[in-house]
Order: sequence, then structure tokens, then C-alpha cells
Amino acid sequence: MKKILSFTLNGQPYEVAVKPKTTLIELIRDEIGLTGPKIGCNAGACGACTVLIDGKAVDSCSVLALQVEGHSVETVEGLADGDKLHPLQEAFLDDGGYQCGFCTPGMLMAAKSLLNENPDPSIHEIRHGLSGNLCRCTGYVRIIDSIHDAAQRMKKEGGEKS
Amino acid sequence: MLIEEKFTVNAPAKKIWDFIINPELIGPCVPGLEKIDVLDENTYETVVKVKVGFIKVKMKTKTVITEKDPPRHMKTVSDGKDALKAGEVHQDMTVDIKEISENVSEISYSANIRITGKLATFGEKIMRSTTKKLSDQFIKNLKAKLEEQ
Amino acid sequence: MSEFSVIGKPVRRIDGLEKVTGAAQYTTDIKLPGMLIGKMLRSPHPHAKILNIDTSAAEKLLGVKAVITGPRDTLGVKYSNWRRYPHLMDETALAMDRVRYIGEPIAAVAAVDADVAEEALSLIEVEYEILPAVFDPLEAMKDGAPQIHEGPTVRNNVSEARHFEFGNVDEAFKKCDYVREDTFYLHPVIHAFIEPYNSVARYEGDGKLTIWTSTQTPYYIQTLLAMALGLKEGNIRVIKPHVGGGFGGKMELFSDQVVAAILSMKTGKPVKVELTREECFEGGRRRHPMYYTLKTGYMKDGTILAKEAKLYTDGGAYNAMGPTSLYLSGFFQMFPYAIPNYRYDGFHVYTNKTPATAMRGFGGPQAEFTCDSQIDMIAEHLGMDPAEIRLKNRMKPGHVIPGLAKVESCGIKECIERAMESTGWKEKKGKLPKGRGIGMGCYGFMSGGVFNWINSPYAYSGAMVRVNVDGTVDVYIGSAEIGQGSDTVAAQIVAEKLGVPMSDINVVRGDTRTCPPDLGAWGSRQTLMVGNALIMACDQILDKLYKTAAALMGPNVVYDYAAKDGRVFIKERPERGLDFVEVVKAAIRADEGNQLIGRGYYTPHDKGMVSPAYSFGAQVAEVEVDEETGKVTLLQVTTAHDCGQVINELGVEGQLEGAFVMGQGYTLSENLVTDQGKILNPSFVDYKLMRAPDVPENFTSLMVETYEPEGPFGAKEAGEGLTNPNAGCIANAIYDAIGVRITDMPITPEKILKALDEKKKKEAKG
Amino acid sequence: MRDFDYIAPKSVEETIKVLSEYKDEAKIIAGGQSLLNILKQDLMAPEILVDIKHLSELDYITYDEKEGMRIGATTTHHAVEVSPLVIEHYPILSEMEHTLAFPQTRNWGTIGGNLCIQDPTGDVAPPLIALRATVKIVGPNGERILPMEDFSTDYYETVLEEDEILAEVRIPPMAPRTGVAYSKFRIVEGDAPIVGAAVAFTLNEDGTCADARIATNGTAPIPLRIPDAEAVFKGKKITDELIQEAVEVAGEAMECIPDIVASDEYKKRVAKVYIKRMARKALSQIQ
Repeated sequence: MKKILSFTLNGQPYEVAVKPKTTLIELIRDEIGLTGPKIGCNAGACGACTVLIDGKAVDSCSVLALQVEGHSVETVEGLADGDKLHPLQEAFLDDGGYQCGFCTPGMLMAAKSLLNENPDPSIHEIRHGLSGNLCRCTGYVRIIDSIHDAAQRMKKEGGEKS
Repeated sequence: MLIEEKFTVNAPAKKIWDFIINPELIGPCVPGLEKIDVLDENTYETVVKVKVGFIKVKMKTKTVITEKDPPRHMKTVSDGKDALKAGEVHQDMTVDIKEISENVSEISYSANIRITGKLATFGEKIMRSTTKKLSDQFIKNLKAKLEEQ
Repeated sequence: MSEFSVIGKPVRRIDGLEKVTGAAQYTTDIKLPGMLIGKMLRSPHPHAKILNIDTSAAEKLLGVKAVITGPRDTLGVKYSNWRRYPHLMDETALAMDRVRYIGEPIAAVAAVDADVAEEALSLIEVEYEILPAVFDPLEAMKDGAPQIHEGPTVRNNVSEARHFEFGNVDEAFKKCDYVREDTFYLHPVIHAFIEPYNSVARYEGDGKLTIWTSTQTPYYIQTLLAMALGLKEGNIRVIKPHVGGGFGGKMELFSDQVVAAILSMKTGKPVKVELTREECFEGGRRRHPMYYTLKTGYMKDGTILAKEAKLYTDGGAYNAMGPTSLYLSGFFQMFPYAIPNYRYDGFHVYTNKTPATAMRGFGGPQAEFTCDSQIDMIAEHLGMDPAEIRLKNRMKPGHVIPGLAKVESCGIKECIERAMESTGWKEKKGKLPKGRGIGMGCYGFMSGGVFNWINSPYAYSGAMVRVNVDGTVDVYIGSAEIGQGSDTVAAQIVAEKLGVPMSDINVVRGDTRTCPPDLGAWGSRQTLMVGNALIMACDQILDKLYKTAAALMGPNVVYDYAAKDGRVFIKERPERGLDFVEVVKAAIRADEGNQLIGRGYYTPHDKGMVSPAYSFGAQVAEVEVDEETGKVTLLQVTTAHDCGQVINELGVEGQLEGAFVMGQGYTLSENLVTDQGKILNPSFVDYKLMRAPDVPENFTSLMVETYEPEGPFGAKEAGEGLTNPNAGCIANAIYDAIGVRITDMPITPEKILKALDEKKKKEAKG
Repeated sequence: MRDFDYIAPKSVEETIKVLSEYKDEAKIIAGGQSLLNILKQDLMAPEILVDIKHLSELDYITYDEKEGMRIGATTTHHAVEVSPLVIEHYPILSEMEHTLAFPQTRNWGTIGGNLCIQDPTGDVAPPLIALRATVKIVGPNGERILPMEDFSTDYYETVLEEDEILAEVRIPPMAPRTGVAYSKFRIVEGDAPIVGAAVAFTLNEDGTCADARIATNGTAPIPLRIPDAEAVFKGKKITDELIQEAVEVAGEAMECIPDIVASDEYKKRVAKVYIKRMARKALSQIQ
């Protein structure tokens, strides 16, 4: 039997009826229709489905949809501010932080979670912060560089604003 | 997965043979046995319920004795299916009994076990330990039964 | 200083924006109105006869729209990429009367949702007669072993044997000062692309079908699907949306594609078939395990005179691309060395396991591991520096392998020297503290496989370029972007040729209805082959534009023209020219409004049996080995790669890094473990891929640029070659660190400890 | 995944009530980071999931000079990892959490859920055993307190009855002159441990060993506390020789299970290496 779930997705409030066994990724992709987050392993091992819950990276395949009751969820679709790309997106474009792009939505969200908590991470911290995201194409090097670059851009942007 | 065990029992070979060849006697030594149906002299069906970690398995198995050389050697082939479709178990087992002295025999068995389905993959880590545990339990029961009389 | 505007310049990829915003559409993202979900029932047995399939209960389940089985609902056509060699075609979409590996598809259902489809699968009753199975190629070749396939060309499970030989091997061995022979074992690994196999098929009626699918080879899917379904090739439209990685694992027709199509034909609705990760392991493909014996004869000065390689490959239940992996594993044994006498015998053996196929490196990783390991053993025996012996025996530009290959450009010398220099090889080799070591691996790789197994009458690559009146350019290519960046390279080549900005290029790809046929993404062929096709197409356009410009400017002499930076101008007098758009408009008007189109194609001619060009490279790794646990840590890795002219530097670096890390996993952690044909680690939880923290912190890629006459702008491959030297390179570094050599892959900490124990035992004995 | 019903009780009390009602048809879900994988494989088929993830009454970290630390069962790994209280009083716990699985797992998974799944390679139990932690279990008949090492009974099994939940982890204050270390062996970083070891020493003022604790993961069906090895140190000055002796004793207690990654002999050998290394590390923190 379906149950009612209220939560926020990319800033928009949602009220949906879901089956108890529906996972968060199934809700986002199949019911709501946002296909940014991907299913790579459906076992919490590849991170392609990474979304933010209350600002923190979580594997959306490993969370029941009903468990996000009252929480705020953010997917890659919520990363850019209208037409203005997030510095992470800009850096991924400039530094070659993606190839096939299938892991990218999860990678970006894992990176955002990392930067939310640690705006100026070391390379070591970035590597460690990506341990939950598999990428078979890039060998990670350029992803790590992109995130480091994004942090620098954000610092600069922040500096310009204040 | 190959399981090989060798142990001694304080009983003569003939006594052991009569015991293991009789499903009604050997059956209760199998940990978790719920039911046993003897179909004919060489065929019987069992229902065994075991817990493999958090997985509850209810295995319905048909065993056929394919070789008999009393009181020394026997071979069986078993095919089992889990009621919840977690997997199947196929087992080829060889049992050899060697009388070491008048009242002491050595039983050695080797079981080649093939597990299919989820039981084989997800349960791989646990299966080995569980199988070993069940096997130890079985040996303990068997020895107790054979030596008690 | 290069004269290029776009080639070799840092440009953003053309698929970037959609990929970083989550807008990029993959097959898995496609949802059509009325779409059904298809699922496949797979064999739990490694080898069994199918006596009966009862689908009646499944058909009665509410929500089930179709249930299909091989004998009842398919044509039972055996298909594979081996259209030219039908005796190698051995696989059907669904089992006909027998299953040969655990995971082989037997039946399929289409239902309103995944839950119903899965329930329906559980209601299908299959009656099997279990057959004896065999899992090891050496066992499978023995008399009396279970026969996995019948047929006149299969004997003792050997489906294909490869032999080639040149020089006088036996004589050469006699002349050698030393001969050594070693046997190696290479283990199975999987492609592990992150996007699982999946397809959406929509039957349009009248024999017309559209299929969206995650593939490296849309054209193969089109032709083979036509064969499997009994439809006309041209009536099948294959659309390849973005693809979440392939690495060789998506270059064949797979059951999901055929089954989705048949289910759609049966139900009249679009059907999506998506494999779970577990199914990708069990019903997918893997890299070939091999027993590889290598005999090498050499002189006191380190000159290698002869080699003999013999290998038995565990092909799994079907040929897949095995016969080519087999061939190439013998071929790449020679690279990058000039071997004057060589004999190779390889055997592709069926086993009751998941079929093995092409995987990044295509036989190369296995070959180079044995080659690099053994050459270090030889160097040690002779007291030579491993780099020196490599340099001594290296190939040189213009090298000819009799009957097999001609190597034009070859930068292996520069690669070795630069890798040595960059890593401080001379200061480190043999001089690092105990527990630390440095090792080298070298390779050469094809830059565009010349294999036409599919028997395509078309050129290997085709291209069409259309310049619109406003100067924007539509580029139609049939090559397959699967993440490697080939669409961007294509756009760069056109932008460079026509002298227009990248932002004016629109690439139309991934649709067999609109794009020229192309053999697809394998064998590192796209940059070279599509690149050449594009150059031909652009040259046709430029020819028209130059004539138009000449007519417009009316110079009194016949000049050569050029196009660059949005202008068409006289080569010798760049200041004299016209705006590109102006010339385009005039050219179209002059041709009565006919579209300004150039068409190009490329098929290699007279380029040997394997490839029109070869890339080269050298790699050096520095490792630390924990002698108490056997764990290997990579401290520093440097690769010097000769890819000819670099077209996209960021792309090349990304390919090199990705290839290395894949090789790192191959060497140290990945292993597809089976027990009696059952894969024991079919998940990303238990199959150990390298993760971000495992990558060496210090990774340097050096690009050694040569000019390859056969390549577009002189370019060669960069995506695959570097997968090959990693295992040998790391093994050599481990040997340098602790003096133990592992010849049995993967190199696990446990094997290292065991070898250390044995070494200590031996030393104690004296 | 099979269908199930779902309930999110509003309190611990209500949770117990629901569990008492449904008994073995119910299964508790907290972060679900392991449980969902098991459910997806259809290896378990509960009628109802009882969600305690959102229970704020179980989400806390407190510290008291006398009583020590209390960590509520639904506290996430991440909260433990970054808690200033944890970092100040039991830095080893923060370190352990920092390398537990992936950031995603730590952000949603809970310390209680991890302990209850009882994966024998789990990271959490060994350092807690070394820190002499206890667990509070709540059921229909009230609470019971157990030493951490008595909580697990077998592979994926604990002492919890069907109507009980793990409510809290308690860690006593660290005695002066105490050092604690934990580390694990993995082939791939971010991966689950193959084996791991935690060692704690408390020294007397004269430098002799007042107390030792040794616990390992991946070496038995349950997290293994090894009292015989601990006893080697009691009252003695800790030397490398003594450590080696304890390591050998510890090896005797292990019943490693071979798997596709490593043999039992290898696991035992590496676990012994880690005990040695952690012993030295723990000691170095005091000396």
C-alpha cells in the first residue's frame, strides 16, 4: 500500500504517494522523472546515484524514499543556478573531469557535499572524499583536479563577493 | 566447494554401515532436519531448515544412493531446492569406512557441493563457515548416536 | 610552434554541458509512452540440456504481455560479429535446447512493470538435464572432456587455433647464447562500465524497428539485429544515445537488444530491457584468462633473436571476440621490439563460463605482462639495465613484421628515454631502499583495427560534412562516442580543416538512419579512421570553396588557397581573402542552391593484417611493498606515450590516466572469481575496482609527438595502448623492491607473502 | 525486492510495541545501508519495516566526566566522525569512522545499524571493545546493559530478541595513561576491511601494564576480543618481545574463514601484524 511522502527536491516541495519498497533513486527517476542521478550498481557501491540529503552526499539507491520525509534532497539538476553553472560544473568542463559522463552527476554531488563541509580541501582529502564514487573512464585524476580547481574558483568568487 | 572430513568412531564398520544406510537413523543426525520421506531403498527426500546468517533456508532435497559396497563405501547424489528460491544445492558425496581396530573405525567423506543462485553469491562468505558448522554438528550427532549404544 | 588553430589546443568537449548538468540522455533514461519492461530468465546451470520450458503460469499472471522462449519465438539464428566466418558464429539470443554457462538467457517476459516481470520469471518452469561441465581450458582440451559445442570445426573444445611464424625460429634458437621459457597465468576481469547493458525497442509495424541501445557499434547492431529478426537492415534504426562506457564489452549484439525487439514486435509496445549489475557480470562478457608460455632466445649482449609463444585461452561458452583476442595476444607479444624470428600458436578453448571478449587492450594486456616480465628476467640474467635491453631491441620507424605489419612512425626510443629521465630511473633502479622498487613496461598498440569480421561492404568509416549558408557546419559520422571523446576530436578536425570555430560545428551521430555506416568504437580506430574520412569530406568542400573564392577574387595568377579563422584566403598572401560565410553563400548560389556537402570515407589499404599505424609508449612505476602484509602501494607512475600528433591534449591525458588505473586494477585487485562456473563476486561490492584514494598521487603523462603519415594531421591512438604495460611494469617494480616475481595474475598481497616466504626458505638453505 | 509494509514509530516506546506485535515478521531499518542490499536480493522477506532512522531521541552524542560518552543508536557515522566531543575524548573513534566505508554510507548509515547488522568485518566493534564500551538494549521488559564484546553471537547475528532494539553505546572515560589504536587491512581503499585490529593499553605509573584490550575484526564470525592475549601484558612492562608473545597467543584464538579475497592463514597472519602494529602505536601514545 502506498504512503504519502512530503519532502523538498531541488528547492521544490513535493507530496507524493509511494510504495514502501520504493527507493529514493526510483522515486526521483521513475516517478518524478529527473534522470540526472544514475543507477550503476543498485548496491551502494558505485555512487552514480549520489544525491544530497540536507546537504550531505547519500547513495539514493540505498535509502527508502519514505525515509526522506521532511528532508531536503538535491540532485545534479539543482546544481546550476538557472543558466549559471556551478563552479564545480565549470571546473569539470575545463579540466576534463568526465568522459562517458555516467558517473558525473553522482561525482558532482559527492564533490559538492565535500566542499559544503570543507571548502578548501587538500588533494588527499578530495581523493578520500570520492571513495564512494566509481569512475571507470578517467582514472579519477582529472576529477580530483577539477574539484580542487572548483574549490579555488569558489574561494575567489567568495572573495569577490565580500 | 569441496568438504573433506575424516574422523573416528568407536564402533565397528558393520554397525556404522547399517546406521548410515538407514535414512530413519541417519536423518535425525542432520542439523535442522524437519522431515524425511523414504521413497525406496536407495532414494529419500528430506526437508531441512537452516539459518545461514540472516538467510533462512528451507531446503527440500532428494538424495539417491548411487553406489553401495557394504560396509566400506557408498556414494550419493543429492539435489536440493530452497522453498524461497534463494538457490539450489547439488551434492556428490563419497563415504568410506575403514576399520582401524575391532571397535574403532575411521569414516572419511568428501562432498563436492555446488550451490546456485543468491545463496552462492551473497552467501559465499557465510556459506563456508555455515557448511563447516553444520558438518561439525552432523559428525557430533553421528558419533553420539553410534557410540551411545 | 604548431600552426594549428584547434588541433592540439585545450578545447572543451562538445558533450560537456549536457553531461555536467545531468541533461545528457542515456538509454537508461529513455521512457516512452506505454513502455513495457522486459526481463530475462537465466540459466542456473553451467551446462544442461533444456528438456522443457513451461511458460503457462507466467503468461496467466496479470500484467504480463508476452513471454518468449528461444525455440518458440525466435528464429534461432546464430549470430555474432563473425559474419565473414560463419563457422565462428555460435550464439543465439535465447537458448535453443541447451545452456552452456550460468547466466545464459533462456526466456524473457514483457510486463507492465519490473515487479510483475520478475514475478513472471519466477513462474517459468524449466526442466533441465544437467550435463557434465568443464571450466578450465586445459581440462576442456583433454580427450573425454564434456563437449560444449558440436560442429565440424570444433575439436576437443578448441574453436579456433591461430598460428603465425616468420624467420627461422628453430635455427635461431640454436644460435642463441641462452634460451629461457616461462609460463604465466592471466586471470579474468570484467569491463565494469558503469552504465549496465540496456535497450529500448519500438516496433513500428511493417518490418520497421527503432532501437535505442548502449553500444559501441551501432552499425553491427543494425546488421546483426536484421539477421536475428529476419528484417531488412535499412528498416532497423539503431540510435545510440550517450553511452556510459564500453571498453570492448559493448561491441557485439546482445540478448537484451534482440529480446527487447522481439518483445516489442509481439506486444506492439515499446519495451525496455535493462540488465542489473549482477546480470552484467553473469550474462555479460569478460577479458580472457590465458595460460601463456613464452620462450625467448637471446645473446650475451641482450639481443633477442627469437621468440616462441604458445597460449591457451579460456574463451567461455561462446566465441564472442575471442578469436581476435587470441590473434592479437600473439601479435602484441612482438611489440615494441624488433623480433627477427617468431612463432606463435594460440588456442581458443570453450569452457562452461561466461564468454570472454575484447576488452581495452584486446589481447595486449596479457601479452605485454608476459613480455615485460620475461624481458626483465633476461636483463637480470645478463646483468643489464632493463631499460637498456628494451632500447637495444626496440622497433624503429619503418619496421616491417613479415606478412603482418608495417610500422611507419615509432617513438618508442623517445618514450623510454623520457620516462627514464622524468622518473630518475638511473638514480633509482636497483638503488632504492629495500621494500621500494622501480619497474618499466613498454608497449605498442594498433591505431585502428583493420578487421572486417562483420563483412561490411561499406568503408570502415564514413563521414558527411554539410556547410550551411550561415557558415555553421553539420558533421554526420557513424562512429561511436562512448566517453572517449571521439565526437569532440571529429569536431576539432572539421573546425581545423574548414577554419571555423568549434562553436559552429554540430555533430550528428549515433543514429544509423542519418549517419554513415562505421565499424564503431573498437581497436582504437576512431580518431584515425573517422578523422581521415572527415578530412576527405572537408577537402571536397574546400575544393568548391577555393574555386568559388578564386572566381570571386579573380587573381591574375593561379594561387593555392587556405581556410583558417573564418576566412578563405590566398595561401601565399594571407591578407588577400574573403569571409568564409561569404564564400559559402556564393558557392551554394553558384551551384543552383544545391547543398554544400562533402563526403568522405576511409578504408586502410596495404597496411598489413592488423592496423594502419601503431602507437607506442613506456611506463615507469615506483612501488612500495609492505613486507609483512604483501600490500603494494604505487608511489609514482610516469607514462610517455607516442600518439603522433595530439589532437585533444586533455582528452589524451584523460585516456592515459583512465587506461593506467584500469591496468592497476587488473594487476592488483580485480578478479572475476568463479566456482564451478558460478561467479562468486558479481557486484561492485565484491568485485574490487580501484577507487579514487588508490590512484597514485603522483601520475605524470608525457606526450611524445611523432608524425604518422597515415593519421589525420599525423595522429594515432591514445585510448587503449596504455592498458597493456601496467601489469608487467608493476610486477617488475615489485621484483625490484623485494626480489620476488609473481607470474600468476593478479598480484595479490597473499601471493607476494607466499613468494617472500619461499624466497626466505631458499636463502636459508643457501 | 518483495513488498513490505512500513511504519515509522514516533518513539522508542512505540517501536518496542510494534516489534512486540509483529515479532519476527518485522525488521528494523535505521540507515539501511546494508539492510537494503539484503532486501534487494530477496534474501530476507519481512512483512513490515520499522523505521527508527528519524528517532531524534536516539540521535545524540553526550559526554560526562564521570560516566563517559553516550552515543544514541541512530547517530550517523558522520556525526561521530566530526563530533568535537568524540575528537576530544576518543579520537580513535573519529579516526575509525573517517575510514568506514564511503562518505555516502557514513552520511546516512548509523552506528547502531552497523553494529546490529553484525558483519564480522565491521569497523565499529573492535575499537569500541578496546574502549570498554557497553551497549544499552531496550525491550518490553526495560533495559539491559551488555559489554560490547557480548553483543554479537554469530555471522550477522546478535543477542537482540525480536522485540528489542539497540538504543545506545556507552563508553567509559579513558583512564589516564591510556593509548588506543585501530587500523584495518584492505587491498582497495574505501573497501570493507579484510581484517582489522584494535589495541588499548593503560599503564600504571611505573610504566607497567595495568590493563590491555585487544579486539579484531574479520578473524571470526564475530568481533573477537582476545582476553588470553590481553593477559600476556598484565602487570608487565610492555616490550616488543611481549607484544610478539601476545600476538602469537592472539593468533590461536582466531578462526578466520577463507573467502574469495584471502585464505584463512593469510587473514590470520595479517591480523597478527595489525595487532602488533596497533600495540606499538597504542603504546607510543602513552610513552
